[in-house]
Amino acid sequence: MRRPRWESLTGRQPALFALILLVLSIAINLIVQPNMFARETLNSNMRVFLPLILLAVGQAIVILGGGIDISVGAIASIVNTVLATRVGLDGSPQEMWTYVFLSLLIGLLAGAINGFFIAYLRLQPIITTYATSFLYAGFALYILPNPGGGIPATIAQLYRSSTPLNLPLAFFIILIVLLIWLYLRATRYGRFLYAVGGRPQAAYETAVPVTWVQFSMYVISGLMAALSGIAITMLSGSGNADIGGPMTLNSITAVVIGGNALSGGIGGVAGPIMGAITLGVLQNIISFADIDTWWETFVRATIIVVALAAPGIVNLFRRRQS
Amino acid sequence: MRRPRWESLTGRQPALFALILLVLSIAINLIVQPNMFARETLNSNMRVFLPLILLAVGQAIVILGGGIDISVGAIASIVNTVLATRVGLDGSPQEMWTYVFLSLLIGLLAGAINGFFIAYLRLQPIITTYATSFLYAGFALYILPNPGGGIPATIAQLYRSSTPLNLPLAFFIILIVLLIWLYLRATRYGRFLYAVGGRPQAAYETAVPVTWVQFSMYVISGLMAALSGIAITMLSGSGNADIGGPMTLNSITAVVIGGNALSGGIGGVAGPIMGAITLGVLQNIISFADIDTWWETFVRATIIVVALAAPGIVNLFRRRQS
Amino acid sequence: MAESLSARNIVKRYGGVVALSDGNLDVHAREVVALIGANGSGKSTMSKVINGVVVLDGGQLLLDGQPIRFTSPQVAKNAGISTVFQELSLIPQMTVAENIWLTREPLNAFGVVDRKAIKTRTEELLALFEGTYKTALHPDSPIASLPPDERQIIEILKAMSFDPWLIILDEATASLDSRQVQRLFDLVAKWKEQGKAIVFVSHRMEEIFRIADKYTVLRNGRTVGAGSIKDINEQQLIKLMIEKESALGFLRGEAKTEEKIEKEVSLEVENLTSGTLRGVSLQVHKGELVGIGGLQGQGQRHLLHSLFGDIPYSGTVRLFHKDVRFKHPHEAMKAGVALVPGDRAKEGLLYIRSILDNMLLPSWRRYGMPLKVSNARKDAEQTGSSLNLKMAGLDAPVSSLSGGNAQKVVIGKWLMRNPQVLLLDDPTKGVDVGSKAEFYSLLTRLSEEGKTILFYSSDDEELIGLCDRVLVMHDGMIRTELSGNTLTKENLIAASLGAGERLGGDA
Amino acid sequence: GAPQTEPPAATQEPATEAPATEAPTEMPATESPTEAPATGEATEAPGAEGAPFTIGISNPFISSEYRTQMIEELIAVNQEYMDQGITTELVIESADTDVAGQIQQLQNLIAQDVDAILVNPGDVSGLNATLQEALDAGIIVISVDQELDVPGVYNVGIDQKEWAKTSAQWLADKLGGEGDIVQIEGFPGHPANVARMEGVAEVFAEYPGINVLATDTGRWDEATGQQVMSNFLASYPNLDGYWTQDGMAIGALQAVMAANPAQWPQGVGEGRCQYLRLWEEALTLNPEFDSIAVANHPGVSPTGLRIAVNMLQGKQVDESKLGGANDLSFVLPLAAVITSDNLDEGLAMCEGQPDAYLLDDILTEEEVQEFFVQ
Ligand SMILES: Nc1ncnc2c1ncn2[C@@H]1O[C@H](COP(=O)(O)OP(=O)(O)OP(=O)(O)O)[C@@H](O)[C@H]1O
Ligand SMILES: Nc1ncnc2c1ncn2[C@@H]1O[C@H](COP(=O)(O)OP(=O)(O)OP(=O)(O)O)[C@@H](O)[C@H]1O
Ligand SMILES: [Mg+2]
Ligand SMILES: [Mg+2]
Repeated sequence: MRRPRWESLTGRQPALFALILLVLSIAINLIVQPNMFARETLNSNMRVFLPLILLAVGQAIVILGGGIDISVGAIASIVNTVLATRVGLDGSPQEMWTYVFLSLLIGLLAGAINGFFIAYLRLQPIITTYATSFLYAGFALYILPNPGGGIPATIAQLYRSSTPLNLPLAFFIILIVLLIWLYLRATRYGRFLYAVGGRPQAAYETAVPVTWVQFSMYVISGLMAALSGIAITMLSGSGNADIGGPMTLNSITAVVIGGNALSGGIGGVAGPIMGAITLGVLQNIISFADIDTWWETFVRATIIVVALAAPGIVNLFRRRQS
Repeated sequence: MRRPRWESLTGRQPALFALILLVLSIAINLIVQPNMFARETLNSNMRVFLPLILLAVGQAIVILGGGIDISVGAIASIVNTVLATRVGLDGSPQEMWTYVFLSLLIGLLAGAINGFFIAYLRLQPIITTYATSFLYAGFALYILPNPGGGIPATIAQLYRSSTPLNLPLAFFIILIVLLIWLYLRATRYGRFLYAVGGRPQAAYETAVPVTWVQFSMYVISGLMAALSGIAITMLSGSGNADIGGPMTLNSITAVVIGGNALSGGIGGVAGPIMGAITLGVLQNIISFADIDTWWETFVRATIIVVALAAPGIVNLFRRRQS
Repeated sequence: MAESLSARNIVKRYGGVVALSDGNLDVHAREVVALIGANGSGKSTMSKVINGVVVLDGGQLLLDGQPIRFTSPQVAKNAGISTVFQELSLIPQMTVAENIWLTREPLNAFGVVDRKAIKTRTEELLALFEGTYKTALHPDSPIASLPPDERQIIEILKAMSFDPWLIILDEATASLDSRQVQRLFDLVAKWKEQGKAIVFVSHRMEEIFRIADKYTVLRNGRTVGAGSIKDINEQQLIKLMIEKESALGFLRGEAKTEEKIEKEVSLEVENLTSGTLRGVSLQVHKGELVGIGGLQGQGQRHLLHSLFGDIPYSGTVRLFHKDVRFKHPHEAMKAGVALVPGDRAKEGLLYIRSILDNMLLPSWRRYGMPLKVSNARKDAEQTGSSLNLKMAGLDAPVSSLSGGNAQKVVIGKWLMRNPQVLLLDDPTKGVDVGSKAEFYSLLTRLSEEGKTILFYSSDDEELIGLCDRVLVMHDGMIRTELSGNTLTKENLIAASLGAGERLGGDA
Repeated sequence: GAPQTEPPAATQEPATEAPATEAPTEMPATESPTEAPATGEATEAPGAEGAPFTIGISNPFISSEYRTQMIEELIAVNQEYMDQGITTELVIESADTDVAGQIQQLQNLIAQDVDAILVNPGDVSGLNATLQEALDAGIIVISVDQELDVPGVYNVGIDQKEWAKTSAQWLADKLGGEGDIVQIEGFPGHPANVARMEGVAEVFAEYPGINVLATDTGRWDEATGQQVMSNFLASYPNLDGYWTQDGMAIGALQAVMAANPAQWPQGVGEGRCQYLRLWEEALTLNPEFDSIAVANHPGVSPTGLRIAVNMLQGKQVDESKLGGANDLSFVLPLAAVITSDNLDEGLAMCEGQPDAYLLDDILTEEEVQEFFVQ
């Protein structure tokens, strides 16, 4: 009816900006690394990006629901250390699958602990998960004080080099996650999630099971963190109690670049996935553009600043004009 | 008129819980370290706590005004590297004071950049300062790529061992900061700060200069971060571009333990100061209680969880009862 | 002090929505101008243009005939204009005194706020409404702890404390009961004497005719009429406000017949007691529309929220002859009970989500798994139009709606559940006359379909015009029941003040 | 891991002529003032008979195999002394913390009246003033693993630059001074990384035929190292070699094994059992592959503990044996240099050790005596 204005475009498709950014960064990457879409390169990139993507999906759901989860990286670390110590470099595939299952349980439990504190005891999400991140990181360190251990090379290889239909394995995993999300969003649960993130008090007044939705979203985030931990273990083939830590802030960055509002209730999951890929591609660009090590930090910072601030600045200009 | 209930006590005196926690932790510290109040011990503790205290004060003011500042640690780092490289180990006291003055200007400028983006361009505080923290940290690294440099030992000594009136120098600095805050709070500016933190739209409609207040609080926070950077340079006597980074999250923790609401408009500065001291004392307790290395991380995490969660849990029980 | 303010051909757009296309308003000292119009016609926008909260996109403001630009609220404040905002401009975390004097705190020599002076002056202001609020209202009370009517009073006192020459009252009476309204009108009379000008926004015709000297009517962002109130009557005013004269006749409902009484009892309450309620008993029949009246805060909302499972209570509640005790609104909803909350600013709405999302939130269950969104959309459209909802589209966020239209979304989302028992907690606050009429006919239709409706309103006219019976509450108890020809304005006021027993004789 | 009281072997010594023998003569003059606290200590605490001594440890970073092995070995070596009644239980301050936190650690050690402090500094100069206070309090301070510039503080460690040069030299030789290589470094700006990269640059500067195509940081992280190497392999399929350090070497080799390019680059490894085992596995994939593993061994710390105990017992340090930037450093020989020649020996040393075990060497009491005036 009316011509679509930028405002309504970004308002209804918050992921639009993420898409533009992604396309842009892929274009630049193609310049510095022309063989980027070769099967091998694509696969080696995607398998590296996948752990962050999975983490960002969980983070996106929590943020959508009006929370935040600072402990995701630590949960991934626990899973990594458990797999690396219990399966071991010469474990059997069967053992591996048993412990993959256990890992999911661990993620579930860790998420449930967060959810319990936040949803039932009504503690502040940022503080609570910041605190539990210490606990979880400590626990990972307790399981595996020193980097080491590992999973059987054959299984790591499975993750590293499977390319069904000539596409990276990671594509299929992302696709499955996305489909589950699209289904979830189209259910009542999805609507409740947006409602709780929009305004929990109002949702509560409308008899949305707020406590339960909040609890469940931390469980989902724990589960995604566990998946991320499994992916990173497959990638590195070994254990390191610190492996997940640095990924937490990146996951939040990915979600924000992906167009979700940190205050909750706005956004989705496709945007954050694109955000996570963008972050990875940026890393590639920096690495291939042969930027001097000292400038790297700077360039990286500037790119992140721009990526984070750009939607706000675009909005601003729009506002000024109208 | 009515008997004071816990609710109204903590509501009006949000720092009450911080006070209880502080007294408790000091009591425990006294058990494990009986000479804690000896002049030397007190001084050596307070001078270590001071940088975090100053950072927490700035953070508290921003959080009161409804914002958050993730870049404070990086600002402190810039100041540290500037002092360490420009003054140098054999600089003159006069040079030192010149650069202390310059440091304050740097803090002011960094805060003003944050404030400009947030207040005038209306970007999200958490994202903006997270992004500028990269820039500032990169800048600090640019000034001083390798740890080193320093300030004249005599000046460091001044900070480290001055005990006027037999009290640690830090006491007087804290006192001055507190007095300035108490004055500020009693002025119109103080009211504006609480109003902007409480409901910016309403404040705007009431003709409170919202933009200006928001801008100014980031400037204050930048200034406090610069003071913190000066203090930590005096403490360590040398430069390290990474010195401030880990302090940012601690400053937020201190503010929350201090009873301020992360959503803004509630709290003060005395609570966060107590919160920062509590964090330091906890560190002492853990180190004197002779806890096994591996358990230390765990114990530390648990104590922080409890400290952070306790007010919420108390509230919860109160709510259940009523 | 200025003598007059004029707004000429004001244009104001919010993104793609044109809130004002040709707004005109003239107001002079010593007069009350009623600014009227349907929900979303641009009244609040006009107020915000005049007080500098929004910057106009076209047109001109004239102060004493001189063009003036209001670029911020500060500028307008300095020009002596102050406002009672429809959505209030109070900071919940701050106290009554702090809120009232914000930006004008008396300072001592050191620039320190003089707390004693503030307190005394606040007490003086509070005295103006003495007796109409609970005794706990005190200069040091935090705003967050106050009920809506007391907040509204503070907002009024705050606007007044600027000592402006022009006061804009944007639906300042919507949350007030009749006694509080009377106090406000006494003040307005005094302001007029002092040479102040007043812009009065209200949807209550009776109030407009009581205090206004002039009127200005907005329709779809355009001023379509202005003049002296003496020269116009209610019907003419309404005709100016709304394009179609739908259901207007219903406005003053004719006396109800007593035929419904024979129907079965659907809701029975015995000796319900909670914090504020001191033993409430009542019976409502199927297909009956029962009103609850009384002054603010006599336990009406407590009663409704207790029935909805929101507040714990003792006593018995029987629904369709079965004892129930809802522990959570969820259970009440399952049993076919719906509550339309009143304080829309606080409860009810997800401002950043779409109108569609908001309307359907309680009803998604009906639309399967995965949800059949197109069906839901159709139903929402239907409910929206039955409530006369003025919106850019179902996907627009609720934050883009005018106050009254947002309230319609609150009502609509509960009606969409098709409840058997409908509890209404002062639902028409700020809803315009035309929409009210549609809403009333909707309620009547529902009750004719056999729904049980319990309807609390702070608007006495509404209770009298619409309800079969009115239960008047005072101090946590039902003091009086009015129906048939005892249901008159005089009786309602008398009963509200606690003069229950003498009633029979009065009629 | 089982504490290693019997050092693996003295056989690794040939690899390094300790670069410790410069300017031995001028030292005494400048050293005498700083000697004072140590002697003061000796007289206050009545020498060897003043035992048992209490020794404190300050360590600001815990989650690395190096640090864990270090702490375990410290406890084990201290146990020997405890059994002889020379020392008491160690006072260990070990936690992840920042500069202020380590200052607090040190202050707490001072407050607990320890006789000596072994510090693994998290900052090259941020602790100076606090360490000076410790010296002033008559405490013997020894910095391990990181050379400090505080008169009176002795340093114990290997020469990081020399350590890096050893493997860079090997790579240059292996490639015959000719070829395309890439470098994966640790944290840019970290003193150890800076020293190492300087050494590497010095070596390669002598070989104009060696062409460094790119340098990236692997942040001393195995997974990052792997990713960086994967990227390099994708864009430079004809690499001749790579230089890297520590745990990143494992990631890099894994990346090579995964990519399995037509021509494998020769690469630098690390002296850790996991690497040696991976190397062995890599040889099954491509027997042409060659590598070198030089350990940066945690055993320097327990050696430092032995030095501290000797000092506490009143023995005089033979200043002429000291080296480093300020001639205040006990420069220890590299623990193990494993090449294809002695890979079997290396694997034998790893027998029964966990993957994380770093090839190690703790000087014996007798070897330590070499540093003291006889
Ligand atoms: N809760 C909802 N109620 C009504 N419409 C919705 C709701 N959620 C999404 N939509 C509609 O669906 C479309 C896409 O929504 P949205 O922006 O959430 O995409 P998305 O699939 O979540 O994207 P992604 O997953 O990135 O970010 C929009 O037109 C939006 O209006
Ligand atoms: N912030 C906003 N963003 C977008 N549209 C808005 C905004 N505020 C108001 N509008 C639109 O402007 C129009 C006029 O709104 P306004 O609030 O002035 O109406 P009103 O006459 O005060 O109605 P009510 O009687 O319901 O309070 C409405 O169509 C409304 O949807
Ligand atoms: Mg989206
Ligand atoms: Mg309005």
